Amino acid sequence: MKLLEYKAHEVFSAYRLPCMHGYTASTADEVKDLAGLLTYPVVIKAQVQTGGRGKAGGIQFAEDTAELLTRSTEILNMKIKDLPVHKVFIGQKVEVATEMYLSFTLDRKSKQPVLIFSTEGGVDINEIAENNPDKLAKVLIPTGPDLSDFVLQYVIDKTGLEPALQDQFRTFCRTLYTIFLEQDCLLAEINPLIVDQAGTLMALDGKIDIDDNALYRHPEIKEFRDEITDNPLVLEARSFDFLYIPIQESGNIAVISNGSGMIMSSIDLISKRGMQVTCALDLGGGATSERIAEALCIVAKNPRVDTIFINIFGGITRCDEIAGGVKNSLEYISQKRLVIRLEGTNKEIGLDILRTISGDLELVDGLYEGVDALAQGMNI
Amino acid sequence: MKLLEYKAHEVFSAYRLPCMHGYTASTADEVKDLAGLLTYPVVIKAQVQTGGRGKAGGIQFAEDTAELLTRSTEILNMKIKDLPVHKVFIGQKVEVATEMYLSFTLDRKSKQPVLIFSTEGGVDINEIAENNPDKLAKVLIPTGPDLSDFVLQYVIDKTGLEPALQDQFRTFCRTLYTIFLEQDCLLAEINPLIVDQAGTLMALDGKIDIDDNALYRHPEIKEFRDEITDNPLVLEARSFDFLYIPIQESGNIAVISNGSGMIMSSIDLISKRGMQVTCALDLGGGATSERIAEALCIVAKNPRVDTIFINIFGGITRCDEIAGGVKNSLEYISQKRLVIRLEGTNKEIGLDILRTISGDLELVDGLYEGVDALAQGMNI
Amino acid sequence: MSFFIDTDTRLIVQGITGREGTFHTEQMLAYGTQVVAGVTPGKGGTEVLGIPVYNTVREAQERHDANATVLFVPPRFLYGAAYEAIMTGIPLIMTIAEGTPVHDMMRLHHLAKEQGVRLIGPNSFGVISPGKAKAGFMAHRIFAEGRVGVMSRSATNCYETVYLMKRNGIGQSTVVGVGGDMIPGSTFADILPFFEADEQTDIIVLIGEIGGSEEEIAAQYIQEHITKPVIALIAGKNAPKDTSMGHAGAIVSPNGEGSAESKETALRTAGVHIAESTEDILRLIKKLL
Amino acid sequence: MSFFIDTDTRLIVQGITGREGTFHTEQMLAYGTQVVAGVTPGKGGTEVLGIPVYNTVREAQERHDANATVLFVPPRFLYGAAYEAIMTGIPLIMTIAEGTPVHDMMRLHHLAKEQGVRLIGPNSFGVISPGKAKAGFMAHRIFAEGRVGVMSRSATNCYETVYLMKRNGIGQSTVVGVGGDMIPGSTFADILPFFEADEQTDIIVLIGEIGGSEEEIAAQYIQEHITKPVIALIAGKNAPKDTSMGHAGAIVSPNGEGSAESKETALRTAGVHIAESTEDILRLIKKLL
Repeated sequence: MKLLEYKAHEVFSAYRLPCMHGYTASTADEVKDLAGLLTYPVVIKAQVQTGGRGKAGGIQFAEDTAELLTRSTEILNMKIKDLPVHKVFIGQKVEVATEMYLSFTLDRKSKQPVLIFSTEGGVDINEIAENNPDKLAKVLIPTGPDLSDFVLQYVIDKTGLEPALQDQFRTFCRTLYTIFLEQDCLLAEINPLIVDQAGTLMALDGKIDIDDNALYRHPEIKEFRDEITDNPLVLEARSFDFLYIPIQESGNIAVISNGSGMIMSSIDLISKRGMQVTCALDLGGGATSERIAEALCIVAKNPRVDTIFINIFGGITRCDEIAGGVKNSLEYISQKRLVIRLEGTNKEIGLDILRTISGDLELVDGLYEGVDALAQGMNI
Repeated sequence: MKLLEYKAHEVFSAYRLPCMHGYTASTADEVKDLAGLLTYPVVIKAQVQTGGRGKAGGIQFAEDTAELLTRSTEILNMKIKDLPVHKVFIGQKVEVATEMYLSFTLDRKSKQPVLIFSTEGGVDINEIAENNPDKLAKVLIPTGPDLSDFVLQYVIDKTGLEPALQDQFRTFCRTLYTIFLEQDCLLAEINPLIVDQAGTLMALDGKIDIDDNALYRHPEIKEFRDEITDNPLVLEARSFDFLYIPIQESGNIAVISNGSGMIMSSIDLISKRGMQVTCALDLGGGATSERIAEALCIVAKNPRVDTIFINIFGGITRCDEIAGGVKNSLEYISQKRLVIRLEGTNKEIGLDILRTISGDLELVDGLYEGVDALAQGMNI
Repeated sequence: MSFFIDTDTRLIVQGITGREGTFHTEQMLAYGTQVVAGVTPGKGGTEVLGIPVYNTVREAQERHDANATVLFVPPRFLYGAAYEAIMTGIPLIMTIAEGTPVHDMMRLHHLAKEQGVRLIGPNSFGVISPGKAKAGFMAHRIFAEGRVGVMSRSATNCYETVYLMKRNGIGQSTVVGVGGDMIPGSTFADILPFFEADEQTDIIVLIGEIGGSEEEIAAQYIQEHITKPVIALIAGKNAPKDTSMGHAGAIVSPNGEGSAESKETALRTAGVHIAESTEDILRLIKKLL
Repeated sequence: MSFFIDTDTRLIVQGITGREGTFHTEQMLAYGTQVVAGVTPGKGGTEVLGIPVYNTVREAQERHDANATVLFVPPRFLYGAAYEAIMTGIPLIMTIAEGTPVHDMMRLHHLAKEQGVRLIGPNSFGVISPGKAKAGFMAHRIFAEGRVGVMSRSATNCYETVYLMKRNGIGQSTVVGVGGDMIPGSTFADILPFFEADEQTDIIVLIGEIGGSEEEIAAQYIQEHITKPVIALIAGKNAPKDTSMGHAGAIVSPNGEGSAESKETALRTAGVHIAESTEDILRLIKKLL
């Protein structure tokens, strides 16, 4: 779960990590209410789950209340990379002396946390790695609760961080590492990490990505989960414990399956035949006919979907429950073409149920055959 | 460093582990001063660094002050296994319902701490292991600061510890394990661990052995180190950073060498030839002539020593410094026979110095030859 | 003798008293697996399906000379249960749960290495040596005994593959569910040497997917150490970037790390036969047999 | 190619700016060892004997492609320095200090196993492959190049032995100071496979002593895996019980655990030639050559 910037600042604050303080607002009226609390000049930042905000005009400054209102309204009416801006974060503008980069992330190769620091910042870390490798240090961290002195000393020596900043930097790193561990982060990034005119380090922007599987340990964060999701079908699916995955905006096929691997395989085969999947839904294991009917209704609500491919290899999931789900949802999905492949537990019972249904169900035997049928139906 | 019992109880108290509370006294007068502080009946326990105190009469009870004085004086005048009793520990007598055993020690094989618990106690743990293996659980502990639930649950299930005691037992174990780790213990043993009439667990006796190499981390304990050493030569050697090791009471040879292995090899060879070493002194590496002279004087003070065998294989230790040390201490050790073997750094310079000395030095070339010379001198 | 589980495997089921634990214990017993004990803290002294239940893994292990354990415990209890099994020194530990926090797995992965025990999963169907024994929740009737070794991050892709094989008269030596999480207890490269040494295995099938770099690491190991033919399928070629495809581990990072192309290229360079689909795996096996 | 250190060893000296560190660096250089860098926190950027000093092991390792480190640091700093070396992944770490707390070594021993690096010592003279390179404080002139491998808990007994050998025209392949502490980084059994595989080693000499059970564990390993002849000396047969003989590890417990008899019996059963003294080691070598 990727936190919005303002939420990341809240986490930083809770750990007393120097960062931007400010207020959020979702409407022009809310901005008005804040006016009295602010010290000008201020910065207004769009709260969206994507990078490149600055270039898109999502970060602006204001010298007074009038300008604040104009700029905020402007931003709140924006879309950035197709994402509507629901919220702005407003705080005092900071005079930046230097921009740096700091992050902790998980290295999947070594299965250890990795610290990345650069005395260059404000741009994408891959750009820094390419253009200024000398100013960047990347170091694996021994698993354990503490960040050893020698790890930080190496980073300091490698990047040549100026002596006056080193003590602050050490504390900063230790705090961010504690956040990384305690909050179950996949990523805890500060970019830019700035030095202000007074020589103080501060997080001017923050990205925190928290492991979805660990959200049960962070209920105070979990409740903000839906805030960052704009797709109503994703939310609806989540409420039934399904995973709805948007694939290609331009596609017309929905894939429903009972496992991540099978979904990927289905998409791969369909794409290989020149067709396009627009969304997929993972039922997980052991879904009942009632829940399967809900799943069908959810994908059917996507106006781009004209074809639904149900591909089931049932183990815990029973084919008769799948068939029952199709039957129960028929009136809601009747406008869609249905290609169904059932394999595994209670396959024959499931097929028998489906055969009793009047309508144009296409029953196929095998994944490959299913994709073939899809292609034939589209004259591909 | 093996703490005396009363000191172990002090450590337990500091960690709020239920244990015997009491007072120590070194003289009859000190016992008299305590009389008013006590609740009778009391137990009086000899504070000596050896087991089998009880059988030797080193633990006695008193119903009133008169009896306390008689018994205490008796114990303070005792020797237990040749060790004089310098101190008694006096505390309220506890009515014991059950005696059990608990210890944490270091398993050298697996390099892990090991927990040993038995619902039988009060006797030697090896006896329990032999006679009542069903009542004993021994379990290696994963290295780390915490004692996992499953480790304790296993111990409880294995020994069948009664349910009413289990919660107390868990806390007790966790506290003792913390002591084991934080105090750098080689052994932290409670025997007996008792259940009193009220059903409360309590340490009635305690043995704590602290790693000598870690004493720098425990200055408050280190200062009691000399208290437990009765041999004045050990203390004198220690003040010069030498290790003086008493070997056989009945021997007449002292071995001086510059390393543990060489000392053991020398004793082995000498013993094999039917002679007896009474003490050994390890110079360590790089001793100067002044310090070597001190070492010679120390062993010469042992009245049983009539022969000193100096066996040096010099690396960091220089043979000329050894020779200088012999020369400087000659007047103090003139009553003793001296067999000297020098090898290694500056061997020839050392031998030249020794050859200038008037007196009956026997210079030999090699360890084996040295032992030969010792034997010949004793007509063996 | 199969290398992970076999007829002489003496299996503990941790979480045996739970709904899933009981159900799959019954299935494993039906398949002939020697389930010797169950463990559920607080339920020691009871029985499930005639199998004695203990409070601790150590007691179960000591009393029944157990040499493997499978964990049917919810993800939030996985860390504790696996930690206990690792520290008790059970040589083979198979974890099933989907949804284990990645920081927990990070610690367990290193701990298992330190203690020299084999940890499989989580988010895995388990391990099966068809015709001999199984530990996990796989539908065993779709497997068949034979000479092809299979390891897979995905359960469904694996099922599809082995069932296709079975219907074509081709069986498996051992099938290992590596699991779909970001950090598996054992990686493809960890398991490859066992297939290489296994006398029953003639061909190795690796079913990978996007995300991480285990397939690239496996490719290097294959190049240097594996003499048997290897077939690989990488699922997720057409998955969008920066989007989890259901498996926590199946995600291509925004900068393209973990892409199917990178994996296929590495494997191809190592001499691995790349399959385009599960059907294609079957075709390649037939060609190589 | 010697297995631990050799002419291609690129050595870091941790604690190079200390008195002992500097002195022995000079000695190691004189012997031909490639000392490529020193490490002393806070002294980064300086030089010792023309060798650059860094604040961290990682920087030293990265800049000089180092593959081994020897630690001349006082016992109370050993844990931190060895932890850094282990976590930086230096494959060979030799520790010298006498007097390291045993709880520190307990943690380091397991950590090194977890990280897959080799830790030698502490309370050790180091490692020498005569004629090639040395890392440690041994007086190298008493060693000679040859075909006998030696490992020893005691420095002095080892010196006595190799010098006797040298004067009799017999040299050593590699000599390893296992160290005299209760918990060594590497045990006899850990090192045996290297001697077995080493083409330069014809005979293995094991110099043990009372205390612990590493000799018994080695005996079992020898019985199962070692084909080369092994000679063993156990020092301390006549040491009193429950008394440390100087080495922290050389202590027979009150119940007799760690006795020389137990060790000699185990070794003899494993087919090891038992020497009564250092002279006797020489006699046995001559017989076996």
